[in-house]
Amino acid sequence: MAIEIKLGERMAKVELLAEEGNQIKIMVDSKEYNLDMLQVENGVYSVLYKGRSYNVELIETDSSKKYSVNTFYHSYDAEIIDAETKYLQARNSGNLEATESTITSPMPGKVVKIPVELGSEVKKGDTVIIVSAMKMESEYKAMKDGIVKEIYVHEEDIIDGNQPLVFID
Amino acid sequence: MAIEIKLGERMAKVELLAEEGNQIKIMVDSKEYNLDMLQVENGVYSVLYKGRSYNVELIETDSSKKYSVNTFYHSYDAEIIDAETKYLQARNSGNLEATESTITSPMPGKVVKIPVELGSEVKKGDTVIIVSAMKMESEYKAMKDGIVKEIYVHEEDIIDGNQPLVFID
Amino acid sequence: MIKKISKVLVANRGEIALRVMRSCRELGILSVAVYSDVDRTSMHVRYADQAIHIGPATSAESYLNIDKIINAAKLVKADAIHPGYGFLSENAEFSKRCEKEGIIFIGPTPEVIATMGDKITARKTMITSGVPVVPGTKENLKDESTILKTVREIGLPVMIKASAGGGGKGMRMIDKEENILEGLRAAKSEAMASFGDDAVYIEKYISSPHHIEFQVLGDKHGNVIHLCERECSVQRRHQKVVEETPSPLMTPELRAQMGEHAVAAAKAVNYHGAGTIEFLVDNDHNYYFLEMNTRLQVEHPITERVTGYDLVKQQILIAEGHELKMKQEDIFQFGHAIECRIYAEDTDNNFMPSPGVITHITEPMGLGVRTDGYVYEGYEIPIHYDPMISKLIIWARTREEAIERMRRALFEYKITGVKTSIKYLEKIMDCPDFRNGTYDTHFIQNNEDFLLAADEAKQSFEDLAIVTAFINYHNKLKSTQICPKSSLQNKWKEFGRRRGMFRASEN
Amino acid sequence: MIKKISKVLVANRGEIALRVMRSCRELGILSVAVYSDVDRTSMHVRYADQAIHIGPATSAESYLNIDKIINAAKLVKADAIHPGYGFLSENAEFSKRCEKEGIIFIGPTPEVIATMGDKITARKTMITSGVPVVPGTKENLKDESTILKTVREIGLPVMIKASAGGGGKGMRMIDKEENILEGLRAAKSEAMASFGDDAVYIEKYISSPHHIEFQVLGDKHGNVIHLCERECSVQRRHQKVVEETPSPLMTPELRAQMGEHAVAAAKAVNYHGAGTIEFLVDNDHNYYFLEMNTRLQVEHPITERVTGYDLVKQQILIAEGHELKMKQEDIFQFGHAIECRIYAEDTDNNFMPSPGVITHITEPMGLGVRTDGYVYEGYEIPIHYDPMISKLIIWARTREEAIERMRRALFEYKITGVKTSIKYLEKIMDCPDFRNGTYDTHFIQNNEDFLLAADEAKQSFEDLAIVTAFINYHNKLKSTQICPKSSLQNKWKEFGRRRGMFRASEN
Repeated sequence: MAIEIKLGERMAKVELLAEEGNQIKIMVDSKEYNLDMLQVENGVYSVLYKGRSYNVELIETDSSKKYSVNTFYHSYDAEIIDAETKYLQARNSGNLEATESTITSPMPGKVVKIPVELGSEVKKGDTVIIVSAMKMESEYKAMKDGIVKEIYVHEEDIIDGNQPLVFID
Repeated sequence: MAIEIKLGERMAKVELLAEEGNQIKIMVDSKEYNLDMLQVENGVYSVLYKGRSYNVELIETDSSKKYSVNTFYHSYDAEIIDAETKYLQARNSGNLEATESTITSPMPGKVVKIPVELGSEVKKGDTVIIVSAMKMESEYKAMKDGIVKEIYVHEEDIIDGNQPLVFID
Repeated sequence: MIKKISKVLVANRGEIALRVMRSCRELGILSVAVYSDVDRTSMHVRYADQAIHIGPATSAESYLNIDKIINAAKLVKADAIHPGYGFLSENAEFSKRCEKEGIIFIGPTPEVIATMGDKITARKTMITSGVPVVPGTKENLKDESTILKTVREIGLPVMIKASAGGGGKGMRMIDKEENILEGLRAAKSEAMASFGDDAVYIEKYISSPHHIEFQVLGDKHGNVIHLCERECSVQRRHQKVVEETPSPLMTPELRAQMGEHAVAAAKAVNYHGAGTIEFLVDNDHNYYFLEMNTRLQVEHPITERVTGYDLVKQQILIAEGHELKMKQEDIFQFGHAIECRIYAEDTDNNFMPSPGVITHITEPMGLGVRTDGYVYEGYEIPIHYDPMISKLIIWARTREEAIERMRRALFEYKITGVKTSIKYLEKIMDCPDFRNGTYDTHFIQNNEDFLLAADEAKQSFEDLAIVTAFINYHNKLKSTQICPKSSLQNKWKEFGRRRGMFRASEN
Repeated sequence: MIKKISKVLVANRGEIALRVMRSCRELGILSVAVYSDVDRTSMHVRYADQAIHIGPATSAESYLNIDKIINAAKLVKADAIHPGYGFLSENAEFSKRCEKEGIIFIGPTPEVIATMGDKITARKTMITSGVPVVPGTKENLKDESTILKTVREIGLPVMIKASAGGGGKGMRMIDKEENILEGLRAAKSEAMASFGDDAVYIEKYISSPHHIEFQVLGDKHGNVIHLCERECSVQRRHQKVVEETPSPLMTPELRAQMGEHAVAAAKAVNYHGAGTIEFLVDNDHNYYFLEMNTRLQVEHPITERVTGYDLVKQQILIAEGHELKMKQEDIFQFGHAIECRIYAEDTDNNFMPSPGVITHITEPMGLGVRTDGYVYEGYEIPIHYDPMISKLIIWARTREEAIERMRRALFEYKITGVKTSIKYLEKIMDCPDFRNGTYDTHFIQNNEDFLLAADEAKQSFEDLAIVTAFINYHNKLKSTQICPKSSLQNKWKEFGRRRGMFRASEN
């Protein structure tokens, strides 16, 4: 089994060469590793490599193919790039435009204020929505000039992270 | 839904009268309770009853119908008595004999010594097997006079709790 | 006269509610939790002897609603209310209402809260009592020529501050003569917009200021003592991040002097209960009264750790009418204590709050480690309240050992599911200015590059992260082949067994 | 000459391995775990910087195997070995082997271990050094008339003990003249059967004995100090259950006197490292040397808590060749500390061990609470080793407050999946003899009825237990209707969501 994993900007090719119990032999790009690897708690792995002991924690985000990975002191975002993902990527290529058009908040929270209306004309940098979480308010701004075409939420709504809030075109 | 639950020596009849979210109305024998009841962690329930706050922990033992239940300071053994259980009980009634014949250990451990052999004649109170767990050895004795008919394990074997070890008849 | 308290309603949530309930339990006092819609699963509800629902998530309709809390207290026949910190803890009206209803408010009288809550009145009271204050005006200034005169008397740089203010609003620093009037007008109009009150006052601006506060305890018989200082200069946007005691700046003489003034400040208002006198201190050991907090502070555990006194128990005993059992000369600091506040926030992304479900938590243990938290595995941190998850309080014989122990404890502290400030706090512990104890309230701003620097070792752990993600995905794919036969089975047992099999026989 | 240690192999497992690694980490020293087949998932493997597999579960083939441990140390180039307690910690041969291989053994020399390990030699050494010992013989007695004469000199009652013994084997109490010879013969034959050595000695039998021990620290430069006492009289079958310091029996004069003798005892063998001198003390404050433990004790944390010294760090500094930095006059006890040992055992069922999978754990937190444990949720406690799960160490200003805090912490401490001694420990805290501090080593036996009494309140919680079992079963039945659509989903997310749904919309 060989797949690609995207870690930040890096795209790594990973191939499992052998697996016996918790002993695995695995290739990451051109480097081969022999590891003793075991899930010891929910989402927590204990890894022994050349006698060194590492703890790695995994959190699934959004989908089952995206992880937030914590090693000792570092956090990484990893994404499994399998055939399905590639297909979706291909279909969405050139879709940067779409990303710029949709305003989202990376964290869950509560919509405090929407200072624009359907049909409002906005300039890049104008605040289009204000979200509050844990006593802190964040303003989200238009990433381009345009017209407010959709407002998916209402003031006082509780929202999820990464949920589309406002669409500008 | 009404079922019987055995708690120690007590057999209680339980009927769920109403359920809405975490608010439940339930009858235990002749007493009716209105409870706010919620599983907050794996096997841990928070219960509010007349404004009082209780924490109850459940551990499933052996089967999905037997629980060890911990309240503040107390431990109980509870068993769900449904149709299947009743059928099995009926089939096994008068099977006290069987219980006396089969030697088991209530805890997992390691078989240290089996001082009897197949065919040995034993008297009630004779040690037939010695099991060690956590640096402590326990001797299990014959509960009646008889002949050793089966020995299910070997010395040095790792055993589970409640597993049949020796059969005497 | 002693009035024994037998049941305390804790009008708060989160770690402080638990912390108060712990002391109640040790004193044999029953505790009552109140909770909003989103807090049914919160640990304080589980820990309390009783729990009363008081309304929706929005604080104004629950934790800040005086009527609802009083009603809850009457319902359960609580004879006292502990307000914790935040929420209604410094609300004079609430204290008054408790008085009226015959419920003991574990805190000062409404009059004291009102006096100390208004900055100008507090300043006046301190000046009258001989407690040094930052040079400046006591009253709202209107006439612009008077203002220019006053500023010249005090000497630039100065701060203009809103009387009713807080959080940096209605505040201006002026270091040039030509900016005085412009700054004043801006401050007044901001104060009016933010607080509906344009009263401002002028203060000397202290450069390299240290934020040092003194813990005081006063009983209802006129006895007041202090329990030494807390150094709170590690602040980000006026929020304390790390606190320690003793302060690296302190000398025994300065402590004695400031302590006397802290006691005088409390005595000036006949203070009873636990309170904190905040001072600004400059590098030359000049110190000035800043404000008084008429409640327990978030950082009170470091004082508990070095002095050994349980401050919540002291609050309760005082509220019951007991005299303080200890005298000033009994108080000393044994060793050194540091507190780190753990927030659910993304320190790499402008400290954005990070609510969510706690998927896994491992708390640090061992000698000199105290954790005061309230989250547990599977708990969802709500979006409506403070992002503080817990406080990590470390003690050691020396400051140097305390820093090493804090680093060790932060290393052990694992929280996943939400982003936390743990790594950022580790950076603070590594920062030379902090290690040397040569820092003031500009510490975070002065060390921003160091604290937010990307770690060079990051790259070397990339492959480890990649492999782990791969194996997790790989095992998930394998397990989807088999539909679980019986979801009636104990999940943990299954987990244990699965792991056992994986080790023993999977190949 | 100082020899800096940079990597320590910890030849142990469980909580003590973690405890040692914590201090290593604070000192900037790398730590190496060794583990047997069943300990791959053990926390000490996860905590260490390096981990080496050393063999099967059976201790003799792993943790007790000197060759394997030495090989592991050489493989990772560890410059020191910390033995913890138990296993090889008091094995003179192991200490000697380390010496030979050029690895620092963090503990005393082989000669000291040998001297103190043999009870008769230890007694002789103490008598020579003027340390009081229990009146009795030093040597193996053969001639029966000599024995009768000796017994009459000492006076009945007396104890006959096996020189090589332990655990109560080869031990007889004699309180009647006519039983002397019979008892002696029985003891000798039992000693021969158990230890292959029938050497015995005779001791005065102390009634109402207190087991009180002194912590000592000695450096390689001849300095020895003591860190006061630990009261360890709460014992069950010669196993300590609860320890505290200061001892309720102690007076400052007695402490000074016993402390001097403890230091003299250590100096008699040129002791270096951390060690413990155990004494028997009667109600009239007569005290007698019992034995010396040439290692860290399980209960060392209570001494750390009241004196503030990290004993493992002191061991390491001494092993590196440093002189002790503190003098006897620097040592004092601040407040009161109590330790409870939490075992995986069924206290209602003859204290049978209870290995198994930990399904859930909530550790106590807050002021004055320290937990030293090693288990975590999902961890399976193996059947092969000690049943101790953790130690709960409580501190407070006074003994009374420490007991209340211990009760509170035991209440908070929730471990499910295995049976534990927590409830039994709560009973001990409630027992009048313990609360009054009027107990000796017969405490548990004298209070058996109180400690094992069924609680009358048990019945009133029956319905609660029944309802919870019902609801759990009911919800399981409901959930089996739906086969999980995607086991790819994060289980915790699912759990959170399920709970949310259950709250919000299930009806």
